[in-house]
Amino acid sequence: MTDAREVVRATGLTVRFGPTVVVDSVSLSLAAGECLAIVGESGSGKTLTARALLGLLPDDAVLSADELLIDGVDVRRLSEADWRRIRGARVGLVSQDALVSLDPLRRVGREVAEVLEIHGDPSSGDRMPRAALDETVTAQLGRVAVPEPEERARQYPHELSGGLRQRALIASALAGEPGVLIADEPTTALDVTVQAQVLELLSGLRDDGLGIIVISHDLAVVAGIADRVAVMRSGRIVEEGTTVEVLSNPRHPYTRMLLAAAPRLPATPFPEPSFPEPSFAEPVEGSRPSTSSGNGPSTSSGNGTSAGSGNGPVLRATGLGRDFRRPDGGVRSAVDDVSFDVLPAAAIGIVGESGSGKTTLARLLLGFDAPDRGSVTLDGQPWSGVKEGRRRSRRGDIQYISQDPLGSFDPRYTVSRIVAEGLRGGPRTSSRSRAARIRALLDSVGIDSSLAGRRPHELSGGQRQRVAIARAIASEPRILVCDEPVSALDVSIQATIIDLLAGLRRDLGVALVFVSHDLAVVATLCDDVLVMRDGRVVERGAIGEVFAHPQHPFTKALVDAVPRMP
Amino acid sequence: MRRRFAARAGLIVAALFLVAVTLMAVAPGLFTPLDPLATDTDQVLRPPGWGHPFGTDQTGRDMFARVVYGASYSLGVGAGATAAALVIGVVVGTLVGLAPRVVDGVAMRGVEILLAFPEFLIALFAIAVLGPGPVNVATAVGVAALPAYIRVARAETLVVRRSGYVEAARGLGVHPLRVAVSHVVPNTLRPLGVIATIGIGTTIVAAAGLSFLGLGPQDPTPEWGLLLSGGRNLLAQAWWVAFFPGVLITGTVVSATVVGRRLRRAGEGRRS
Amino acid sequence: MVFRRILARLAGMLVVVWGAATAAFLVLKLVPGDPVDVMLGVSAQASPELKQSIRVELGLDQPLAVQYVSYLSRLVRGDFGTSYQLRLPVTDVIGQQLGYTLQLAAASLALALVIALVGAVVVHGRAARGIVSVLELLAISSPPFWIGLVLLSVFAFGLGWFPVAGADGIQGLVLPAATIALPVAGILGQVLRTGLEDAEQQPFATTARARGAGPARLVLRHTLRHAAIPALTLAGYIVGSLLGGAVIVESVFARPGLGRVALAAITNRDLPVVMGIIVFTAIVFVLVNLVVDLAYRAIDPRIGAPTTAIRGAR
Amino acid sequence: MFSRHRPFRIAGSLALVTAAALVLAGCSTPAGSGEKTEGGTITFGVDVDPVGHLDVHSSQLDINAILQRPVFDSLVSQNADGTIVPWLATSWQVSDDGLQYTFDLRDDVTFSDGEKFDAAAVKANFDHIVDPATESAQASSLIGGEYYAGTDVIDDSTVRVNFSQPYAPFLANAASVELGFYSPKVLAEHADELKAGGPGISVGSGPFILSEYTPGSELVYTKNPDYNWAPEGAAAQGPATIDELDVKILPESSVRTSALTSGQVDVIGDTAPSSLGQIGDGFTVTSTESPGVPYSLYLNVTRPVFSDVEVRKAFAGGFDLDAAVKAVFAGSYQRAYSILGPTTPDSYDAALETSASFDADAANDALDAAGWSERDSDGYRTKNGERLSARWISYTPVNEDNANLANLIQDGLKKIGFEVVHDQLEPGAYLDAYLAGDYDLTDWGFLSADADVLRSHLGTGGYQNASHLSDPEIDATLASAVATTDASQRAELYTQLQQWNAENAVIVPLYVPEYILASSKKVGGVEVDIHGWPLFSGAYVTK
Repeated sequence: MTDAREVVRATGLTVRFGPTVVVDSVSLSLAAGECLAIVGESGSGKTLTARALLGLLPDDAVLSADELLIDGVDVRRLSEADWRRIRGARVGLVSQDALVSLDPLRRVGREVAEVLEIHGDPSSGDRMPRAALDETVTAQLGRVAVPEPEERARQYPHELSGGLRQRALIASALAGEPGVLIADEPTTALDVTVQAQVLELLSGLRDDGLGIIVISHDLAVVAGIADRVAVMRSGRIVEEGTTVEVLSNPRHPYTRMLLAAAPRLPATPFPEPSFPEPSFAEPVEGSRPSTSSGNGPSTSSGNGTSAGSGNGPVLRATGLGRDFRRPDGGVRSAVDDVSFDVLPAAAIGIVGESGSGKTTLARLLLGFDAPDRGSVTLDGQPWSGVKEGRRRSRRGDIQYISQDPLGSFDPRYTVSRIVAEGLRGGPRTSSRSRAARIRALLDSVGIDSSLAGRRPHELSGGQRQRVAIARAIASEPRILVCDEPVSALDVSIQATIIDLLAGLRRDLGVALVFVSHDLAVVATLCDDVLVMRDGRVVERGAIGEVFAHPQHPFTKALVDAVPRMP
Repeated sequence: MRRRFAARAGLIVAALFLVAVTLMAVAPGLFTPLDPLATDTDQVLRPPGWGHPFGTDQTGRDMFARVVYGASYSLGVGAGATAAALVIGVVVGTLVGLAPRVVDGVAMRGVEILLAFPEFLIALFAIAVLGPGPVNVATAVGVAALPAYIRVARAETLVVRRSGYVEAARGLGVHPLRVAVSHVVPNTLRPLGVIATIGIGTTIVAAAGLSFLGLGPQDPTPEWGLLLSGGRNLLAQAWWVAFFPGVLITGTVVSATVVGRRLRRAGEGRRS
Repeated sequence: MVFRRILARLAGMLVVVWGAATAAFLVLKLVPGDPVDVMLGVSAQASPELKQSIRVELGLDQPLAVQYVSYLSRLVRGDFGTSYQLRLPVTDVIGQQLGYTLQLAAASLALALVIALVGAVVVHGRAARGIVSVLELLAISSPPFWIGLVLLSVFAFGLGWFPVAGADGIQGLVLPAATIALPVAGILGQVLRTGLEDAEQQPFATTARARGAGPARLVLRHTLRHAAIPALTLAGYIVGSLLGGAVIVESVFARPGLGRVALAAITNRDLPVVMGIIVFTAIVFVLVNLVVDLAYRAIDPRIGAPTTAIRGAR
Repeated sequence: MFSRHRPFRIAGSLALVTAAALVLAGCSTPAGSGEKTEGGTITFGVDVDPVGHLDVHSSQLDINAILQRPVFDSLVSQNADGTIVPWLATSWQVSDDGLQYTFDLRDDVTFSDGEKFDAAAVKANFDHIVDPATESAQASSLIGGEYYAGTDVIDDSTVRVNFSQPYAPFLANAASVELGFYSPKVLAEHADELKAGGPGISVGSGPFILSEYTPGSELVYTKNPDYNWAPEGAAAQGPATIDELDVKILPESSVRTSALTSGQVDVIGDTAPSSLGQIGDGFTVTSTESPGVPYSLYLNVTRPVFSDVEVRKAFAGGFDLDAAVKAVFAGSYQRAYSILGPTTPDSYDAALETSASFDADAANDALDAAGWSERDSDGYRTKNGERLSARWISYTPVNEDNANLANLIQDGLKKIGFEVVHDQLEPGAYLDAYLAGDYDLTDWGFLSADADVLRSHLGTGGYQNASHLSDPEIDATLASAVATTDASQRAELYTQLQQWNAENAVIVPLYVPEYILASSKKVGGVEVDIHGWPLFSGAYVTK
């Protein structure tokens, strides 16, 4: 591959906004048939680097480079009109979410055809007649393995599934037959099983001679496809090398930190879980015999020393079901016949892809929504089906952490007021003891008390989630329901929040119900797992058992699709 | 940078203009010693100049004094009607937004019917019912503005009600009444306050429009719309009679809009 | 399913019209003063017998409920009653004047669209856009009657380019249409430009540019359609401005039309005409909403799609 | 009863000092620069659309009288100087007791739909006027109101109108368009559509035929080619010269003026005096003082404030009317001295022109003497703690000139400590207040070609007796005046009434409105009647 034609070459690539340098002397090179991954967290400058290669920097950005060649063309002094001849024809772009990256108001086929309308026939440069256009569009869609391409071309992006959409987006970028494809987080919006398929497609294209630059925040995702990896931080490339080198023998501390922080699904054999010996309780009625390890609802008990009262489950779900009316009038069961117990200080993960019903389940557990079938008990007392007025005093026992902490804060409130709202008894306690308690709470989640006067929009994402946690534990709950609490965060922040939650469980004996699409995150934190699909639990058991020996085909596919580091 | 400076200068000018007009409304004597009603048969239709910076009208009244004294009525109607519409709109809108779906549906159907009509036509129809007159003009423009406030208050209530923080408060076991008082109403009021700032301008224009059509206060009351109307037949001989009241109306509305938009941007910045 | 939705839609439209008709009826029954006195005029010397006979003839002696039922049943048959002042069926009154107002409204709308598009799409560069947005602000903030008077004194009295009044020909339409169009164009221009700028920030715009699309293609093939969606939500407001503006403009420019009829009916307490105009306005609103809905569907395929794929968790 | 209320606009006017433009009432406009041509079209801009009031027998609008004159003929015609000449009636006799008027009719007259004009047509029209279903106020009072006792057909060309009491104004009234004649066929077939009017409905025997009507916009008249029965002595005999008359509705006075100066229209009516400066020399302006009661303030003598004649006189003399009228009308209208206009036939008392004058000191003294000697904090006079204040009601819309005049009057009276609160009420509310007598003064003006108009203004229970005057002596004088056909005797009686009012200040006359007609030099031959209203039968377009 080293002797292949060089399609991108940049040295000393620098991007400034006024005096601020956001990309600092980046040098990279890409050969045809090679895949280079640029990895970094948000703000690392990776996306701007990619944009610079397309001449699509924001108006107020200033670009300088010692060398910048795209497909052999020096693009440093190109006019906008000249750039237009490069874009699409020599370099294509695939970005994150095809639902918004393809024009939602135009048919997929038109989007794929656009590059041909602009540049003409890739081989001759001639203007293409309509029939030839349609033919090429169909061929391009077929090339990225879109089934029934003619029909798909007539559909709108929202009418396609996420995977097909992303393929169509790739087809639209490739229709002009560019030598270079820049893929900016190409699989981030996708479910893990679909992600695997798209990565496979990209690998195939690379093998056919396309030069690909993949931008990602996720080392694991690029591990399977990239030949070389460049790690970016604060606008600089801190480490570059072959994928194997970088992942197995990281030299830069930042790379090491990234690797350490990334939650991983360990390779088989699964190591001992961090909490000893999950045990399943006796089955209760309404259980289904479809799962691998036992027939009943799983009851996991932690060994939390400070754990609260009794041996009975903190939370018990029995035969839960919730139906929604579809726009066409039909009925869809978002949650169907789900039963499980949560013992004190246990941590149970609920995994599934989008639309599997896991968030609806979380809302049912929290009593934000009422089940159509089945029931929830909290500490042995009925919880679902109870009037909100009678339930209110018990709400302190079960608390909620959402994916979007900012939305869960009143924008007018300060941090301390937000946390104060979570205190039991509200205004009755004396203000001095309240202030002390709030300080202690903030302290326990690692928020400096100097931030107590800030408002939510003045905090970083990680800080916000910490404040949300402080609020949730203010009432000393028995159980925390967390819905994708770390999905919106950078890997390094993710790790610290997961550590925080694990610490709370250990120190306070609070039980966790952890809803996530990310198997690796669940694996690091939980003892037991429920795998959901289409509203039903398809498999359950101890984490190690389920991930090491998945029984249900869906679980298998799910586990197989998780990108792994070598 | 230059653009930001221009925007900032615009904001300052607008704010100063509003302050000046408010002062005119409160203490017109500060601006002119002349009586807006005093006629002078020797000073008929004098063009702007020393002594009469905005000229005089057909009965020799000083146009500057009339415009200055007109601020109190025009601004009073604008602020009064907007405030009334805002208060009623918030109360009704919040209640409807928090009410069960059936009540909400019926109420919004009603509001929708009202919204079916252009604001200015509602004001006209209200005048048809109430009859012309200064107080009725204020009522009419207030009534005309009301549906929009109800709708926005309801929509904001629904947004806030479905927001993460109201759900979070619920999850914390906060009493619904407390949620309404400490979260829903304050967060609903903020955007409405901004809308109302701009709404004052709209109301002033609507009220002036009614006066212009002869449905509002009557001569000799100095009211901007009426002053403007008084000049419409004099355009060819005495442009100043219609021109200056128009400048004041436009200036006030532009200033209110500029300030209102700035407030909105500030609010948006805080929200996201 | 589709059939049911159409039925529900029609029912909703009828409810709005019925509500407006009922509100108009009730509210106008509250109007003080004897309509018969109003009908006969100020200096008429009509005998009480004559007044009573008119009252009977108009059904004004009937209980309110009876009047309401017969009012509704007449409405259903398309009979809006007879004007007190004009002595013509209200439908004729509206029908005769509708043409003028439609002509004015159409010209205003066309002019507003052109101005707004020029301001939003064609004008480029920061300084130019700054100036345009200031002009838009001025246009939005100026009372239409003042705009009318200023246009009139400059272009008709001053320069003599356009006739001062009347409903004759295109020339006579320019100033009145401009008066209504300017504020509408101001709002529309702002919304369009914001919509265009928002759409330009969207990922699909980046994608399109990455294909080599130039500014013209970007606007025409992509962003303009997106900007049209928020602009469409203004349709109700715009139609309102056109009708409300017609009242003032027809008065300032001495044009015949519905606005003049409405104003005269209000000052003269010509209740059947007032009610007729209210019901007519409601019908217009309902139709405009229907058209807007259809336009939404035409522009945005995502609306009304039977099943919507659910987006990823992130 | 003989009055016409002009609800919308009391005409502004002028007596232009420029000799070229000053045209005496009754003259036709001087010829333009070019020579007379046959055919062509004249456009005429007017202020109000008579929509809904097109029936000459029931309409009260001046504009309808102006616009229907080309279509409807009357029994007799009144010249601008007030004399009566034959028209559709060739001669007439009045019985000695004044109760019967017998007319001999022309036998060559046909309506434009081909119907013949005869005695039966006269009877059908007069019967229609008094039919309650017609809802006529104006025409039915012109025909004598309760004095009218029916019409008899003597033979085809002779008709007799009977009265229960002598009714002297009848002959003059018979000249009005309100007593004009519809084709009997129209009366029989379209009686309920007359108010809406239009081609085929507004059908008379006049020199023009209404051929198109677009409410709110325009009326088009085409020439009646068979017309051959113009009033005796009229300048234009036979069919009209022009083919078409186009009437444009242009409500704003500034708009009408500009339409004239820019050539959009040839003639405009009801021109605002304030716009005359704009019109300039290139146009012909005809200004005619209106006969009848000038624009006046009616003081309600039943109210405490105005029950004292001294207070009324102090009010009338307490403001500078000369200066006010001059300021408002730029010198173009004359202030009024009497409750009858100078051009009202056989009645005006010119002697009053020297009597009245503004005297603030006299007014102050009179008010002091009347007990209104204290002043309150606002500078107004008080008596027993009550402010000297009068409520003036006007009905909207108040035209701008009158509003300005009101301001000057209010401001002037304020200087002598007399508060005037001016309430401008919309018609319904005005009517309520008016009928309830809940006001101290109000302002009206009445056009009338006969002094009998005073009967409804000063007579007990008269409909326009806004002063609520009830004086048996006045009633008796009015009664003898309406029964007297002798011109000098009537003039004597009306002089008494005018002087009585000057001494008692019941009605305070303000100014004499004028009808101002302005026309381009491209047209000629437009004559005006006693009101100053245009007659187009002899009008022509110049080359």
